[in-house]
Amino acid sequence: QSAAAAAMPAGPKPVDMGEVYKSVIFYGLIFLAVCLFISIIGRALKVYELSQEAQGKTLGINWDKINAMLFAFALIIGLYALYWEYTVHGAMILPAASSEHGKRIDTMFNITLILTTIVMVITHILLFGFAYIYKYSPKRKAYYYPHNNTIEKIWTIVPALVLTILVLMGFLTWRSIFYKTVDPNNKPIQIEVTSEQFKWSIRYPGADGIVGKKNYKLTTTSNLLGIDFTDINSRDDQMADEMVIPVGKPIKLILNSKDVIHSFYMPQFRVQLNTVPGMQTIFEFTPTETTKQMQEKLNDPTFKFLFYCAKICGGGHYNMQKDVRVVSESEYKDWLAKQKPYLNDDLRKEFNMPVLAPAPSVKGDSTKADSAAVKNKTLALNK
Amino acid sequence: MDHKMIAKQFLITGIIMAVIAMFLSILFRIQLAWPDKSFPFLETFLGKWAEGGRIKSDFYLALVTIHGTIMVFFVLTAGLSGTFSNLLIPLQIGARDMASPFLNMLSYWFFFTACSIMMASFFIQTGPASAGWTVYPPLSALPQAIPGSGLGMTMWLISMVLFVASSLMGGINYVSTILNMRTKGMDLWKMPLTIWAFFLTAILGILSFPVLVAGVVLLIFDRSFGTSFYLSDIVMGTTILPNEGGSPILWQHLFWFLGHPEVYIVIMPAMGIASEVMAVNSRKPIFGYHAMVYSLIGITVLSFLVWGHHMFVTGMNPLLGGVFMVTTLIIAVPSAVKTFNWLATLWRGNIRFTPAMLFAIGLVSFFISGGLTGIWLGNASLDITLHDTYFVVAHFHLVMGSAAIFGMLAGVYHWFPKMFGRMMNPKLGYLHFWLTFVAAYLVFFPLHFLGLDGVPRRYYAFTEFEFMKKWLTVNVFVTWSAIVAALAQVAFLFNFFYSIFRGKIATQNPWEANTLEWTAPVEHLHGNWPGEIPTVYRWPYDYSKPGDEGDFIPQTVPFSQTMSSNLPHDFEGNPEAERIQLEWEAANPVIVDKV
Amino acid sequence: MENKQDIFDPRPRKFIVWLFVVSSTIMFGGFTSYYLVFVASKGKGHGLVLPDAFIYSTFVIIASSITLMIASRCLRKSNFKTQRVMLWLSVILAVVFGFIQFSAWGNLVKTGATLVNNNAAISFIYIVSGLHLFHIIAGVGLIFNALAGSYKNIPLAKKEYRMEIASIFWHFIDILWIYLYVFLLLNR
Amino acid sequence: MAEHTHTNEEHEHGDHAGMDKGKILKVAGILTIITAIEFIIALWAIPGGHIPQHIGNYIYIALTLLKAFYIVAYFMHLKFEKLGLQLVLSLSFILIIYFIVLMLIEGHFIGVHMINH
Ligand code: HEA
Ligand code: HEA
Ligand code: CUA
Ligand SMILES: [Cu+2]
Repeated sequence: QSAAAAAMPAGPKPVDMGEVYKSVIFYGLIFLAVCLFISIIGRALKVYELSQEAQGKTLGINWDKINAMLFAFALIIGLYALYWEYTVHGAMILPAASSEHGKRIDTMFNITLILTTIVMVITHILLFGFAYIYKYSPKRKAYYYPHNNTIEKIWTIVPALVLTILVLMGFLTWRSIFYKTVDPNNKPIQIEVTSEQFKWSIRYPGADGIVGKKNYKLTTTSNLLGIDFTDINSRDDQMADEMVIPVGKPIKLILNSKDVIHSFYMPQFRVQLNTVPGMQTIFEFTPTETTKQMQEKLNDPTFKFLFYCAKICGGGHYNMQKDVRVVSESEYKDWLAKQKPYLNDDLRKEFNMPVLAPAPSVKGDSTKADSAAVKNKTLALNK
Repeated sequence: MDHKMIAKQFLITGIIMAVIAMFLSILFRIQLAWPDKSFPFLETFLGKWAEGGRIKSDFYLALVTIHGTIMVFFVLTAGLSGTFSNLLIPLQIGARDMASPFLNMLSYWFFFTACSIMMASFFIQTGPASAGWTVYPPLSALPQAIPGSGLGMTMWLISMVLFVASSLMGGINYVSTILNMRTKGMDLWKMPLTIWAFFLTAILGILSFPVLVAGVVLLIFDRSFGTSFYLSDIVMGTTILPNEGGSPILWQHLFWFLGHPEVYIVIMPAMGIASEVMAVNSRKPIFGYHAMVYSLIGITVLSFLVWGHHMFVTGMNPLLGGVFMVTTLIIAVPSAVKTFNWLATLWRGNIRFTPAMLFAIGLVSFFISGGLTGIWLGNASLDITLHDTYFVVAHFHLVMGSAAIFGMLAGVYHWFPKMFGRMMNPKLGYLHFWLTFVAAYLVFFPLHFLGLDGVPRRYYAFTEFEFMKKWLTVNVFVTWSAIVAALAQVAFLFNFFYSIFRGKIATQNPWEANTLEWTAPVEHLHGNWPGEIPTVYRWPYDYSKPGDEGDFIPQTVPFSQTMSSNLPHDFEGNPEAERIQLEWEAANPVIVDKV
Repeated sequence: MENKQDIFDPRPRKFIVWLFVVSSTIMFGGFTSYYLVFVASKGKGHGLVLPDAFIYSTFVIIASSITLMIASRCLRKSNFKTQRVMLWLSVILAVVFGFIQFSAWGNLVKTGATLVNNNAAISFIYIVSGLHLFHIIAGVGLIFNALAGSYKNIPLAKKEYRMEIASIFWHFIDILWIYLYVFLLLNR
Repeated sequence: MAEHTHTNEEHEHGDHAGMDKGKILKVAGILTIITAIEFIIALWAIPGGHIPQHIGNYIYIALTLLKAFYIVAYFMHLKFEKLGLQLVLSLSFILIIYFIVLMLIEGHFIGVHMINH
């Protein structure tokens, strides 16, 4: 904190010296004092200028010069502050990406950072430099120079070329993220994440590797996600408290929301996609580092991956998080085996299924009965 | 009520709204800096919304929402466009008043009503709208989702419809006036850049605001009548809502189809003002006048093609994401042209640092910094991590909360003598500029790094996440800087209101500028000019023309009176005039020693 | 570009009406683009046979446009009597149009296609026809303005100006309705 | 001294070379030919399987656009208007097409990702 305050040129240090300082009156008085101070300075300047005038020197204080100096000063301090920000605050940002596509994004990030920093520095040197050099002087006349088409063309084309690079690279990166060809030998693991105010539910697909259908009309207190158990793929689905994923395997996130729009945000993996009611949104990524590896790399035993909500969704928006653990393939298998299935005895009853029947039942007449039940249910819910 | 009066009304209402919105930002900044302390004065101000001196989390969002709404719409759209278009369009093109003074007055009163309704929503039971200034449904559509989506949201929507009506009436009036009521000689290529900017801004408004109305009407029906335009498959807790078939993404399309042009609606007048102020105070013609106009036109057209860059990760088709990324990044080209032309205008100028000039230079600086972060966001793959983080907050505060505001302040300092017949105190102006300039950078620059660390925006407190705790000290620093910035505005407010009554009496052309408004008398007349409206002979940027002994030649001076400074280029397409000029030059060879 | 702004010049204000027409068009453009996306996402539109009343109302509004055109023509020939009759006739036709729209909504409701509907395309019909009706109200206002101009003793130029803005706006809402109707027919 | 102001008025397009009879016939001829090709495609090429349905559709759309261009340009006199107006109108036309295409793509995409149709 002191570093932050010390290196910044202006801005009072935060102080906490008890109740007095919190009172409105205290700050009001300080403010009045400052105003008084400023008005005294103002008076003094006025008196000074008047006295100068009285002595016949028509020019009082040369404000043009002062402002020009301030610009020069601002340039130097500003460039230093930029450097300071990049090194100090820049060191506090997210660690390098822990996913395959994230590495590409990071490359893009670095290129953009370098290009924009160059532009930023050059233009500011010119802007403040010109302001300093060409300050007003009664002896000089400005240079009448209304246009020059060659220069104009240069500074249209050069940025256009730079942007072409950015556009092309950005486009390729974007395409590689959202247009993935499925590798039949390395099928992604499906994980469904459902958001609601203000929590997340995670559903693993179970043995069949497919998360089953949902229908919001089936939502009840015992079936909070509205899973449609008439869909055979749903019956072995498992619930989980945290997201555990194996390293190096592609993960396909299937996102959905129950109430309002939320955003599934997992920045260490450079993943973000909104969860939209009534719609499925899909993001695929491959983690490249386990939590343990990250802890060692960052030398921080408390490090953990997280996902949380990034779209305004109500009063609890600021606290909608879940842990993510990236583990080895074998740990993942062990963990998965321990997760409970969604389908429990209550739900079986609700869906008119035999209690404790062997999970993947055969398609056949039972489905018919089930769908009839669903229909009844829907009607009941629709009132 | 003539246009000058309406301009003043817009300005003063805008300033009041700006002060309110600034105050709201300080309130929520306090919450962000000291999330676990209680401040009794908050309870004094906010009553039940801050029981025990701590702002409630729902109400935090209300503060942010109203702060954003007021700043974008009421301060920068109405306050900036409304003030300066009204003041300058008739004066700078040489018209007696707007095309329809009545519509103009109506426009102000609609705006006033919109402001009143927005402010009134603070005093209702469920509080003001709190779904963010973009009011995405379903959050904004369902009163169950957040208290602010009750009556408060209805008032927000009504206020918005009135506001749009006001902007449309204004914009339509501006366009018609500019196209039909220019004085003799004022062809399009002799208009000052301010007028070009207001003109294109108004067109932008006419073409994009109606779409917002369409969107808002559908949202009102979803909220109040139970239709399903934006709603589908919603379960609140365990209550199943009957709506089916709509899509919330469609609201986002309709909203951003306005919302993106809107951000250029707020920056373009500021750019126009900055161009004019920079030319006057550098005592130099604006560099590349035509290029400046074409880049404005380019921005106008492009701004309709990029709305999807706010939706890269909302579940929009990734194909469109690619398209929008390309169009978004192209906008940097006309912006680059503008930036470099401003720099070239300063080059070898003879710069007078009036407060207006300082703010114009500040605008360029902020526009570059903020625009460059726009390039990051425009890159769809980077936006995956940056979307809805503080990086976005930093971006738009630099480019809108600072650059556009600075344009507005530059305009106020520059045209204050025209509005009130008195001068503002320049020294307080310097103080105001330097404090605001430094403090605004200190407020908004560090926020980029919060965003790069994955800190989302619209978070009530950063206490629930371990990794965010390291930013707490930065937040304290930012809040203090914001308080300094806000206090710096006191210098402005004092200066403004004091100078209205007690400032130094202004001369007719205090900045020695060329444009037409400075040929009108200082005291306001109905109809602007006592006799005939002056005729215009030249472009507005003949500053420091070689061969002329002064350093400015107003637009109303005919070429026949400035033979020594005329350039061959001035006579293109007028052989008769060229012949006379050549004859004169042959007769006076000494004076004709031009660069 | 004359400096004769001190005498009455209708051009800038007529231009204002045109710009209103543009912005109104854009608003309906916004609505119809919502509809297009919605239909593309469902693969189906409102799926209704639109009530016949809409056909009648289309004829009524075309008729009112014609009466208004005649009114303009009469004004140019300084035949104020017929102009007034025609203007009143237009107002009556406008009211009839309104009634038919209401009855069309009644018919829709009877067939079960109510405003509150899980097919937003059906709700859409009410929204656009309703907002169009708002425009009709504004248009009637302008016609009354022209009527007042016709009765009042004001310069001919002003009478013509009032008549002209009423016509511009009225023909616009006429065309707008035809556009909406055809749009709804085509995008079932 | 004579007051010489210079105004950069656009050089007026002399006389608006309108449409003479020959030109009308020529344009009408072109339109007829295009229509004939369209008929051939619709009645013979597609049903006969000489070109696949979707390619046929695209050709059809392209030809219709061409036809629209001729009508707007010659019969509605756009060809003889000021360059500015031509640009503005063509630009708006292109933009509208851009929107419709984008919106249809997006609509279809949303449809595919809706959970309950
Ligand atoms: C005045 C307002 C204003 C202006 C002018 C801009 C300008 C730009 N904006 Fe910004 N923007 C906002 C206001 C504005 N924006 C607001 C309010 C939001 C958030 C809304 C919300 O969600 O609440 C937003 C959000 C926003 C997003 C969405 C972020 C997200 O939510 O994820 C994006 C993404 O593309 C973006 C991009 C851009 C770009 C590319 C520009 C460009 O126009 C910038 C161009 C300028 C330059 C590039 C600098 C000058 C150029 C040079 C010096 C030349 C050399 C440069 C290069 C070669 C690179 N903006
Ligand atoms: C013009 C626009 C504008 C301006 C000036 C500001 C000014 C400020 N803003 Fe604001 N802000 C927005 C537009 C703006 N903001 C928007 C659109 C949002 C998004 C809302 C949402 O999420 O829905 C937002 C959100 C937002 C957030 C994010 C909240 C969150 O996501 O949780 C924060 C946090 O710090 C913040 C802080 C500030 C501060 C400290 C100031 C200032 O106090 C800084 C200090 C003051 C100045 C630098 C000068 C101000 C001068 C004037 C206002 C001039 C008045 C003069 C005349 C009228 C002539 N703002
Ligand atoms: Cu959930 Cu924000
Ligand atoms: Cu944008």
